Amino acid sequence: MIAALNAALAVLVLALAVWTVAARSTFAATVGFVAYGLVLTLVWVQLQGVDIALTEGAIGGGLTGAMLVAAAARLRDTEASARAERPGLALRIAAACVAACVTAALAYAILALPEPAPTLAHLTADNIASTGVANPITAVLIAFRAMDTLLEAIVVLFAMIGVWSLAPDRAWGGRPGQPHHADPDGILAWFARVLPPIGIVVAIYIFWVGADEPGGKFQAATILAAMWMLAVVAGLADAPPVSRTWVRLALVGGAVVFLAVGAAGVVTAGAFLAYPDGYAKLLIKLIEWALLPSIALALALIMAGAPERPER
Amino acid sequence: MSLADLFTVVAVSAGAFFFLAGSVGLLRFPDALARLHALTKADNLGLGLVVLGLLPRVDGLLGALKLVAIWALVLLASGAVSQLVARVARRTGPRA
Amino acid sequence: MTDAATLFGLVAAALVGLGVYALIVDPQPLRKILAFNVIGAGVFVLFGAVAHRGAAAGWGGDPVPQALLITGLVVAFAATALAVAVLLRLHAETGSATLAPEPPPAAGDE
Amino acid sequence: MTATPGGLLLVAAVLVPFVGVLAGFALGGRNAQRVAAVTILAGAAIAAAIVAAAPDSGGTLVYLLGGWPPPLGIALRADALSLVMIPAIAVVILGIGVYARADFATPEGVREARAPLVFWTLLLAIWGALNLVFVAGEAFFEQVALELLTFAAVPLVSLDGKAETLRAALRYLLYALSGSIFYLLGAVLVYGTYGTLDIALLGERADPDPATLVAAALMTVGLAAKTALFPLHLWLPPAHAGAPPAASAVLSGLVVKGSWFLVVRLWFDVLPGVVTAPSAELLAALGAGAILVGNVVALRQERLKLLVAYSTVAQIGYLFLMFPLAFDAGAAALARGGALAGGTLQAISHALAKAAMFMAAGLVYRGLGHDRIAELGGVARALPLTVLTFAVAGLALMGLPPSGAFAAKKLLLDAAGMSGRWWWETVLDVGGLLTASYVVLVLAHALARPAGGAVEPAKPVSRLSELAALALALGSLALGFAALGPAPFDALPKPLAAKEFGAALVTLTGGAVLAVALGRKLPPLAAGGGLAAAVRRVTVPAGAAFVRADGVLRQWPVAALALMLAAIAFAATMLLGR
Repeated sequence: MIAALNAALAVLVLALAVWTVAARSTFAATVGFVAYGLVLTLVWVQLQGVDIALTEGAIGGGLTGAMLVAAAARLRDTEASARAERPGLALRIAAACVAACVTAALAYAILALPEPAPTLAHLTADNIASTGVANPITAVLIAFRAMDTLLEAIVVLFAMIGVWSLAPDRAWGGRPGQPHHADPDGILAWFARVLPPIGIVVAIYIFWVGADEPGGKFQAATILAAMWMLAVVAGLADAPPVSRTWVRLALVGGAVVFLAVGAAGVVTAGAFLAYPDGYAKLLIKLIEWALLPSIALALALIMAGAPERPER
Repeated sequence: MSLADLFTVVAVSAGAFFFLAGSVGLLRFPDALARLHALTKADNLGLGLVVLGLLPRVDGLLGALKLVAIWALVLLASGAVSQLVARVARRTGPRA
Repeated sequence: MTDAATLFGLVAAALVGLGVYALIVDPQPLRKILAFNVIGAGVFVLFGAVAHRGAAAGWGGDPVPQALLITGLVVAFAATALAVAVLLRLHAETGSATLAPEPPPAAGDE
Repeated sequence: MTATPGGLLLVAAVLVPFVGVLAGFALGGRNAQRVAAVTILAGAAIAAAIVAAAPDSGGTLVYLLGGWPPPLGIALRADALSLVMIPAIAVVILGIGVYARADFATPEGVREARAPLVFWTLLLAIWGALNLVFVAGEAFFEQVALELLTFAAVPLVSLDGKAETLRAALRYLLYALSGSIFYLLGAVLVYGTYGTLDIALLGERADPDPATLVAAALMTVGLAAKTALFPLHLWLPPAHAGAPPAASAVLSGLVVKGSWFLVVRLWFDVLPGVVTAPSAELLAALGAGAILVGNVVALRQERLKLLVAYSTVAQIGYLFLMFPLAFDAGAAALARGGALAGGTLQAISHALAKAAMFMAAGLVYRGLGHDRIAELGGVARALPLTVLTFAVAGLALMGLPPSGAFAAKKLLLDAAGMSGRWWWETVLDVGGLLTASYVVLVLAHALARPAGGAVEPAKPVSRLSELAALALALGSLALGFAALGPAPFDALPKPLAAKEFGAALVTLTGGAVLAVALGRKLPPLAAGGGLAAAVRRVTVPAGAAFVRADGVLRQWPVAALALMLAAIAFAATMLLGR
């Protein structure tokens, strides 16, 4: 039964990938990609990675998908001219051969992976008690490999600076994206009023259980960002001007707290990003609480795009 | 087979039928708005019937509430997303 | 246990191949970004399969690769966001969205 | 594995620049530049402290983040290679920071301007990311470091917002991302095989089994794509030529060294026994292709910045010549030694000289309002320091004594002689000649009489910027005095020997002949014009053929296909050689 389900999932994933690659219209391809992301969440569940399923659904399918769909809608008028650039048959055949070679080599390598598989699960289990959290992924992300997570927060910030850097000079410091208008009594505005409170509760729940069960700050931050975007699209809120001091401080706040806790570890626990005995869970919570708003804001501003409207 | 089992089978099958119908509509309908129409049927009725069918199978009120909450959340989320997609579709013309 | 890992590992290999094909032949930058994400998903699924193979200590997967995956997903999102932003700005600036380079430098001389 | 004294300095080397990014970004406006100035000084001090701390730690600094030892935790590790790169990069950053003060000051009357804020924050970002590349002890961590580097580099390409630079940035980003996804794919296979990504542990465990071979090929080409190793260089010329000069200096001098460094890490430290002699020869053959095509196409450019960008394509090629020379046939593995020392020295010399050359090109552009090589006449009189910088950087790049590239070449030639691979010697010599040819060509134009009267600078150039560029160029030229330093450099010929000057003269003369034969437009020749015209009837079409070939290779589908074919070729050669 489970094997049949897995096989069906595999076929579905491959079919959606083919659709994403081969669909004639780019808009249709992006929609296919969103579906691809959603089906992948099921694959993650089958691979016993519920944390990853949540992240994939939120970031891989959700945010990335929304961004690509919106971009495809904006770029629709360029599609006809781009088709003319399609390479000739010989090149397509060569590409197909090369792609097939890559797949074959990978498949060969995968089948040759050693048995039993090497794992760090035992090592994680032996050391997880000292972190005070029960979700091993959270323990890895914010204790054993805390530097990864610190850099991850910085990566998001760099990407956002990169997006902002694309602003026209005259719009620098202004608000990102175009203003959205919607009927204030319309159904969209109604959704934008009803959904965010629920979304915020869900986000905080996912964030809160992240210490011990699947969930965590990135998934929660994505939901928060999505709720905010909904309000923006419905015309109920607007993106803040990027020159505002509070925006800047809120964006760097999470990383600064993380760095401060890490640096304090040098004195109190003998190593950068180490936590003194007994305080690990408290400090981990502190870092996560600080990162949540910063990441949510950064994700939301990345989605909003470069500043386009100069402040008057 | 008890009455509750029968109820589950009927309701979940009916839900699955709406999912099938929604999927066919997604593939066959001519434009974005019509496809959305088909999809929302799958969400609302299809998932609703599946949840309804599963209700007798959960133990405790909390489990039942969770199921209903899932349905309600999906309704809200898909409603909002359908609105957004419809806006884009209206703005950029009828194709795709 | 490992059946699912092997199955989805092979699916991952196919996803990478599909994405590679699209990355080479599709002229539209947005489709290349999509292809990058298709390959990325394949790589992540493979990593997930590797994690699942390492299931032990009562967990369904090796938590270290699972944690790395979450980092990888976030990095891939950031990459996609930056690429889409550059593409949209290019479109706003030129009205077109093509990667075709400047016309080939004239081969003539003097 | 335990931490060593001074290990905390490695954390500081990475995080102090990042803290500078956060502070500059949060405070905004002119503060970004002030923060950058302070951070650069602090970072330089840290780099010096790291070098000073190395002897106490037995030459390798190690730090365990969070106190967790690998494989569960992540180690930062600075070996001899890192200990050379960190201070060298700090010097270049310092030079670029001084140079860029004139270009990226926030204008009067504005609280904050886009380009200065982005430049100063991302300059620090690139520095932190590079230091992370140098000290990261783990393959996944390296990938995150590389992504940080790419995300910081791409906005610098399109900093002026013109359509052409946006397109260049997009090509760069997409190609670099393709490279990194293949690197990640390889890393996944490695983890699946060994259950760790720690470089030191992998170095002990790695075997040439199927998954490792596939992984090695994928990771190598992924990194090569990010380094723009020929024929995977489609993105580099427009990206490096279109960026503002200070940004070009960062991109060409520093950023490509990050992914190159990881190739070295991968081949020498992770997989020394997995790579084979044929695969090392293949890597160097691509380098030889880069030297030939990059240099000839550089010689055919109309614009100075594009010439310098193509010269970077060629210089990247040099950095890959050391791999077969470092291959120890007896042990069937790569060995650290003279060849690696030569390659590293070359990377540093290029970082200094190439940054200086782009800075000089930028000053020429600023002074004249254009950078068309054929119209450079009189610029030597108008901007003597800048032309001197270009000349000195050129001498350093072509490997004349006492430059670092000269010493590096000697180290490589020694290794080539020992392993009987004489053909790499030819490649090195031809490369030096070709480099000499375009330097001579540019200088001949710059020194020529202007077409119409004296040239006045269209805009004043900053003297401080000129001096910063000159300092970097002189630094590269003086690196050959490493010969006075410790092993393995003490085996070098003393750079000031008479014989070496004879060789230098030959290089310069040969370069001049090549410039006459292949140059795009020649300044008026004093003598021998008829002969030159006769030669050029044959040689110019040959040069044009190189340009056409380069044009074909830089089309996206061809370059993407080349990426995959290179992966297949590497996998095949790694199988072949055992």
